[in-house]
Amino acid sequence: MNTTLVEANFVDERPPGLFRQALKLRRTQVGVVLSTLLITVALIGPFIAPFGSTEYVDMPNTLDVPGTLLGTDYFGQDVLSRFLFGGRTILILAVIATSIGITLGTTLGLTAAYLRGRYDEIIMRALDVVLSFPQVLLSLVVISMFGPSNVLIICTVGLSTTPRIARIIRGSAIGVVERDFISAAEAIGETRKRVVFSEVLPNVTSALLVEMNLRLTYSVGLIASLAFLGFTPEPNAANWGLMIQENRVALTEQPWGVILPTMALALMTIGTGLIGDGLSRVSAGIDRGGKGE
Amino acid sequence: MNSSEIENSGLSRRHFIQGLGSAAIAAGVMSTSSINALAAPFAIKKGGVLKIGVVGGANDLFDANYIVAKADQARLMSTFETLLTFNEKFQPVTTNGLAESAKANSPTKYTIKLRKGVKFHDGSLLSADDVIASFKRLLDPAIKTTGKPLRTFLDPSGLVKIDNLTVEFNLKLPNVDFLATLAGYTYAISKAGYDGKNQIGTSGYKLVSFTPGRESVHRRFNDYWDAKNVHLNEVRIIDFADKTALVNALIAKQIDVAVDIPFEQFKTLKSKKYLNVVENSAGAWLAFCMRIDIKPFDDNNVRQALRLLVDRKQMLNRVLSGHGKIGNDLYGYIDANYNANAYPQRQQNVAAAVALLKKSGYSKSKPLRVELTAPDDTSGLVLMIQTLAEQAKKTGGVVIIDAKVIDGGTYWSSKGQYMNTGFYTTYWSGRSYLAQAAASMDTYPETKFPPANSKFRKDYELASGTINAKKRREIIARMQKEEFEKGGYIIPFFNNFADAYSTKVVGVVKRPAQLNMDYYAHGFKYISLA
Amino acid sequence: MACRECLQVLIGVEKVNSGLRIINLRLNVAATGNDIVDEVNLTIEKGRVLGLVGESGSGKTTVGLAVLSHARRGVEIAHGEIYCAGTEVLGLDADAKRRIRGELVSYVPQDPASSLNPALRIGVQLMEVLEVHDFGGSSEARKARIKEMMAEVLLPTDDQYLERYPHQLSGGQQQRVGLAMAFACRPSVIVLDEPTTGLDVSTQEHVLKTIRQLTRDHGVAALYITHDLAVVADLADDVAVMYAGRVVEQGEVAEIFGNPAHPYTRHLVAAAPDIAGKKQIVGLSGRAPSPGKRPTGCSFAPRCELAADECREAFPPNVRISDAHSAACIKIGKRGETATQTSPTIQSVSQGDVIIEVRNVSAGYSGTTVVHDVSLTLRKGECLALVGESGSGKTTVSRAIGGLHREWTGSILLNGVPLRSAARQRSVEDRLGIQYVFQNPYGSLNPRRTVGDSIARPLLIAGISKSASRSQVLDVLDKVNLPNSYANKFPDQLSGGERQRVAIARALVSNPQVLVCDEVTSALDVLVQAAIVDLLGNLRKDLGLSMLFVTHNLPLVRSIADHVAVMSEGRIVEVGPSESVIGDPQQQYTRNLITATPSIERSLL
Amino acid sequence: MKTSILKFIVKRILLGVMTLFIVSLLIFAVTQALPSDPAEAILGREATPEALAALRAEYGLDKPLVSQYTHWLGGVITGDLGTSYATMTPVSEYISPRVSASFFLLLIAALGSIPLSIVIGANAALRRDGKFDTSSSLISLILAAMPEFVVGTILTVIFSTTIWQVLPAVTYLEVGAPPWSDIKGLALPVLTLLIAVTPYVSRVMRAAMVEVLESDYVEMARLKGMNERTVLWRHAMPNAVGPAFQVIALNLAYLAGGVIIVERLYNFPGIGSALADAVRSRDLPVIQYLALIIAGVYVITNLLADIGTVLVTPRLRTRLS
Repeated sequence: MNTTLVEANFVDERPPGLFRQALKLRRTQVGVVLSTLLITVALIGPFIAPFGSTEYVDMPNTLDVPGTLLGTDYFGQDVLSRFLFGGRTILILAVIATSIGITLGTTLGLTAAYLRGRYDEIIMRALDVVLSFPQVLLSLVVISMFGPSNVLIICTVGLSTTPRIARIIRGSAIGVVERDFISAAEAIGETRKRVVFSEVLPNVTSALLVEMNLRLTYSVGLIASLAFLGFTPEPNAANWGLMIQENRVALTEQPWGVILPTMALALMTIGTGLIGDGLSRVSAGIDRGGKGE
Repeated sequence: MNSSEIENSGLSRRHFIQGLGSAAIAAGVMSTSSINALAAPFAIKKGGVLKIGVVGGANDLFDANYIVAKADQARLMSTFETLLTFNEKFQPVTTNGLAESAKANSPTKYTIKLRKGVKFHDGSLLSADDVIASFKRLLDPAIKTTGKPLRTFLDPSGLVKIDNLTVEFNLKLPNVDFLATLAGYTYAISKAGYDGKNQIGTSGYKLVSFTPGRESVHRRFNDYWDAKNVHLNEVRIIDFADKTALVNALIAKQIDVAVDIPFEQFKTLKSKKYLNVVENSAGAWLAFCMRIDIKPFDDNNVRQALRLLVDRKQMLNRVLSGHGKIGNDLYGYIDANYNANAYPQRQQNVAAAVALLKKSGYSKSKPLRVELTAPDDTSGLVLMIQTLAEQAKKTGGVVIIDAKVIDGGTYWSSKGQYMNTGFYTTYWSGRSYLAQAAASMDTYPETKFPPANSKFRKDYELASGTINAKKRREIIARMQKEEFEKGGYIIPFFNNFADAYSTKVVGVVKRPAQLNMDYYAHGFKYISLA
Repeated sequence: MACRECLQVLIGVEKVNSGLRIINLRLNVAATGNDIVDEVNLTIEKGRVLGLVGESGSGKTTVGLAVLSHARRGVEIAHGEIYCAGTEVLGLDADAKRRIRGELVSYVPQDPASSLNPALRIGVQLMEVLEVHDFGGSSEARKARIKEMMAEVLLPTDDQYLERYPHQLSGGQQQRVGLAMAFACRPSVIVLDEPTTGLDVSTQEHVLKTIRQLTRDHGVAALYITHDLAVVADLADDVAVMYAGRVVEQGEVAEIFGNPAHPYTRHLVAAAPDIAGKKQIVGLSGRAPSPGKRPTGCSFAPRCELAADECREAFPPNVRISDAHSAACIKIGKRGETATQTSPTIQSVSQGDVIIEVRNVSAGYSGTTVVHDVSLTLRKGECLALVGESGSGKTTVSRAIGGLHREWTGSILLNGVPLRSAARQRSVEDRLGIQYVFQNPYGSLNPRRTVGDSIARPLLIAGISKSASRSQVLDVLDKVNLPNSYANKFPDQLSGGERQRVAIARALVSNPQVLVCDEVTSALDVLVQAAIVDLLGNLRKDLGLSMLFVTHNLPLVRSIADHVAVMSEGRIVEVGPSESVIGDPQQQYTRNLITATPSIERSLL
Repeated sequence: MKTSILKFIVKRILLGVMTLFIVSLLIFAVTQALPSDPAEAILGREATPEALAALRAEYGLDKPLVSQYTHWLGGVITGDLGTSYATMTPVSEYISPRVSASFFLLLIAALGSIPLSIVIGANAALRRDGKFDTSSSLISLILAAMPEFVVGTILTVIFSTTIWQVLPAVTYLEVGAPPWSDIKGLALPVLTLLIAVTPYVSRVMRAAMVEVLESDYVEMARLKGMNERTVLWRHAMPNAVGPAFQVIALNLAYLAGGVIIVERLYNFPGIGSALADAVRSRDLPVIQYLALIIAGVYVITNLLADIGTVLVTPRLRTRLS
């Protein structure tokens, strides 16, 4: 037998990463455009706002105020400026909260999947307990205990997100853990930590990405909902979620105060949702065409 | 009572509601003003169910002598009646009251004669014993009522039954405002032996059921003493947790009346042809309290500087969309002696404020940094502290106000920010100058003003015993001067309130009143559904 | 199209009105229009079995499904005609297609476990075929037919059995149900898609027997798709060999195996191990081009040692070799050097020192013992094959040796020193000394790591610097005949054979004394399998490795191992030198196993 | 086989009870940490120390936490849930009508959303990447992206206040009247909940259906000549609903949280608005009980989902025997 293998000249190029593949889908593209747009508004908004975020402009809920584009809000502030200021906080809160949930959830999910048996049972049961409180309820009770603060909102949203992520990650990690390369890693003496984080974790990134997106969407909604129920750390802080609540009463007189942040939140969550949808479609292999032979 | 839940304050959980104060000093002469006893200019249709929506919740309570929120007011008014009521000038009158006549014998002795044949909802007749029992209840410190201010000048032993329908009130301290005090709606008369649970009053509608957080149902009481003015079959007082839902329900015609509508919806509701919107003002006020015994507010320069810092017009606009009157750090707006000294309106004067502060050693490098708190259950106060913090920025860093919103339960508790810290917020309903001075001095010493040995207290005692109106005005002017110059309140404005109701609802008189719907039309009298 | 007539003459149109005829069939990838299969012409007469062989990806299943006028998602039938008992099926409307499926032409799928609906009782699934085609006219007749079919596939006919769910049946039983279902409506044509893959040899033997019986008795034309040449030789009357979407050679079984004409066929035959004789199997490098990447000329040309320029210009025409034999090659008759079967046999290098000793090992899973008191000896430089059917416990033993299975008692000694049970507890030397190569190369490499990273991990753990490990990685890549550039590739860029080479490289990088190979070739095509076996043989020779070769593939044992241990139900039933155990088995179990294994040589006799 | 299913159910119930027990511990611990003294909350800041002490004694607030907990838990089991601090009425009397009202709301929303999700999901999966799939997935994405209070606000503007005045803006239930007495008033709350849940469940349903439709046995069913309807309903659906059950259960539990917002929005007299109210007024006995009920909803729906999954999955069902 001739020794050196001919390097086949038609070796498949490496299939592009999940995100790149997803980017080929129209929905993902639209999602990226929407999210980028809204994130841009949130980040540079404060710099282009014509008024300060809490600056008094004119009589509240007035539509035709000279010098403003969309009039004043419930507290006599410029609606447009409030809107431009309002994305940053909620975005940062949601991102941090989701990150906490992702980190904890992934760690617990992976650990449960890898260790199996009793540990798995204990971890998942404990998470079940947390899961049995709806997110709003949990946040409501905890925040009412300590008073609303950004840190607390981040923590409760993050913690209540944890079991949901852990379940998903555990689900997809269980399939990975069974695969031989995990045994191979164990056989060469990799530490448990390394096996979990550098062997298993990279193989659940698709599920993780999809879930991250979904959870970010929900976190934004949840933080906004808490504001709706009146739980917000700084009243009158420029924040899209709070803005809806604040101006909701005057919806008929100054609709922009509700329409702008609603649209922004919706487009933002639709954007991330579309990305997540694209990712999940690709990761499920749904749009890859047929199974072939 | 504090009727300043400007918006969203449905549950204003102040656990210590003062009796509605008095206004004019109408010592002796009781005119039976007949503004309510008008001959209806419209055809009255009998029967029907009136649904009124009001912000309330599980905290709803039902008591003849205690309220927390608007929902409780509505229910109290629907079931219980007082001896006297207020007319449109906030003078005590017998119209709609249980007293046939009231007489001031001296600043310490008042005689009330009851109407004949007034029946309680259980069919028993009203007698002097019931009045005495009701006031004993108010005077009992173990029972949660609004009777606390009474206790400073009245003892149970001062309640004397003259005959079955006559009661004599012997005060331990002179109080020329006493008849107005009797018109306070929480000083209502319940049947002797009332325990706060069995709601048996004398009104035109008797209670059928009450479910906290949901609704109460009141049915016409046929033996009512003024039965000809009771038209509806039933009144339902329905709770709403959310003001927007309340307004939506009115717009969707699910309820007939929305009590205390948010000003944000004012225009919209006014534009609806099937709705009436009525705005009212009764001298209720929201204020910043500075404790004159706590640093740095023990320094009058600081207090005056902060008063000069406030842009009152802007604050009124921001907080109430302009629905109110500018204040001048003096209470008692409905008192004929309001601003008796005719002080100029305090305007925002940042330069003067900074100059004052400089005297006390505050500057940009050593700024006056203070924490200002408001309870989260009263959004008017929340907006106020934010506005003030924003306005303080005009000093360019000499005054820095940290506006903090505190959970209401904590804020109002005995160890909370209220009354225990240097700089916080409060709200009051309208009452006469002297009544308010008494409340702010002794019952609820929010600012600890006046300081010990101050002439202010002596003047108060003097004025309370002075029947001569002109003389009293002079004394009050002295007191007001003292407060204007050294007091601890910043009173930026007096707030209005508004109701909206279906055009089907007829009989609600538009006149100055301290409670919504013209004192809930004194227990839903006169009201009918077209 | 021009030579339609001549084709028809070639395949004898007049005979096939009752069988299956495929004419000039082409299927495309719907999205790109690239051909998956093209120019497929096949004829199967009534009562005959045609074996369609080829490597995975060659288009066998696509053709098979097209016979039922079905194309999977993303695949479209471009053109062609398929006659089933005289009916052209590709042109039928949707409703007519539905009606012929299961009635005129039926399908037996590869994996019965996943092809039977887990939520439905087998009786229901059998009944519904009859019902939907209105077979028998009455419910009683259908019930009778089901019993009849169950009897024919040698399954119990009682109602209780029919009440069972698929998962309550063994693999062989599931496949019999599949057969019963396929034959239920008495179809004229049947497509069997690797129906015995994944079954043990003894089960396979029974299923094959049933298939043979049914096709002959019912006069069905059967298209039997498989990659296993021995099965074809055993079962089929005719063979068609597919490569990269084309039929490259077809003819009667004896012709194809006795006198393979196409170079590819010759390679296939050369690579297939045979139980009947000790044979040096020969592999072939490279892989078949996938749709869209096929060259203009002969698809096999890039791998063909006979390829000339003309082969690359156009696809070669079908050349008739005999009445029952044709091939698509212009070099027919010319023989390349690689196809010679004269390689030296493996030298027996036994009698070295004992390197691994397994003493009275019993092992199990959560309390259930599956391995009973097994003792084995592996000597230095020796290859010991551990064979047995699925569930025999062979993999459990090998995993225990590799430190991957913890639940065992007894002792395993490496160079006379007892080993701890879990790899993590073992010393670095012990760990490095025994290396494990997994069955499935698709699962044993972390898809998120480059080949180089995967290979380097054991070195890094052992504390070797990154730069030093790099050169060792390249070194072992060289040993497994992979170019250096592969170090930067990810597993999904590699073919199965290449992945398995990487897995072997990863094992070799630790300089092990023992290589435990767990069914390392069972997921691979026969050509690749041969190449891997060849590689392992060379490594053993060059590096003096000892090897435990776990497999269910008896023919392969002859080609690779010095000694063999046969396992059954957790016990070793027979041990000895490969030649003597397979050539002259002493135990009944081994004997049965050997007889059940299909063999090309035996079939051709 | 029957008894083993029974055994499985009993085991699951015991597990659920254990979860609830831990939940109850947690609830108790958390509510103990709420600021402000319940005794003062009831009596007001003017209350004398004697009165406060008397009230604490009456409610057992002066006892050690452990005995407070066991007393509370004992009460929960025997149905004596204590007195609401806010309403001063027995908790059960205050909550019971609200529980039935909310359950009715949830039931209607669930009964609406489950079949709706299944139909949408199945149709989208069947015509994958077709017009229906694309549009339904897009619409569901948009709807799922909006928090309930936004959806509710928009629905109110559209259907009851500003654009068309066809539906009630709030749910008005007379006290004592059954929840179905104001069917029209339930329209918007139910619609809001449907919009909150259906998109997610239908997407999961679609994914499950897609997977099943890609399976060998569905292909096999087609190759057997089964018509599409049989393929969908007999072969695909039973295998798709199993995994979907779990998601449906999770979403029902989510609904239990969603009612907090929806009930406030529509002034619906249910447990959600009671809970928001109780949190604001620090009404510990009510918070504790409601949190336990809502957690119980989760545990029970999960239990049902597990049992449901086992019942529709023969492999699981028979493995038990």
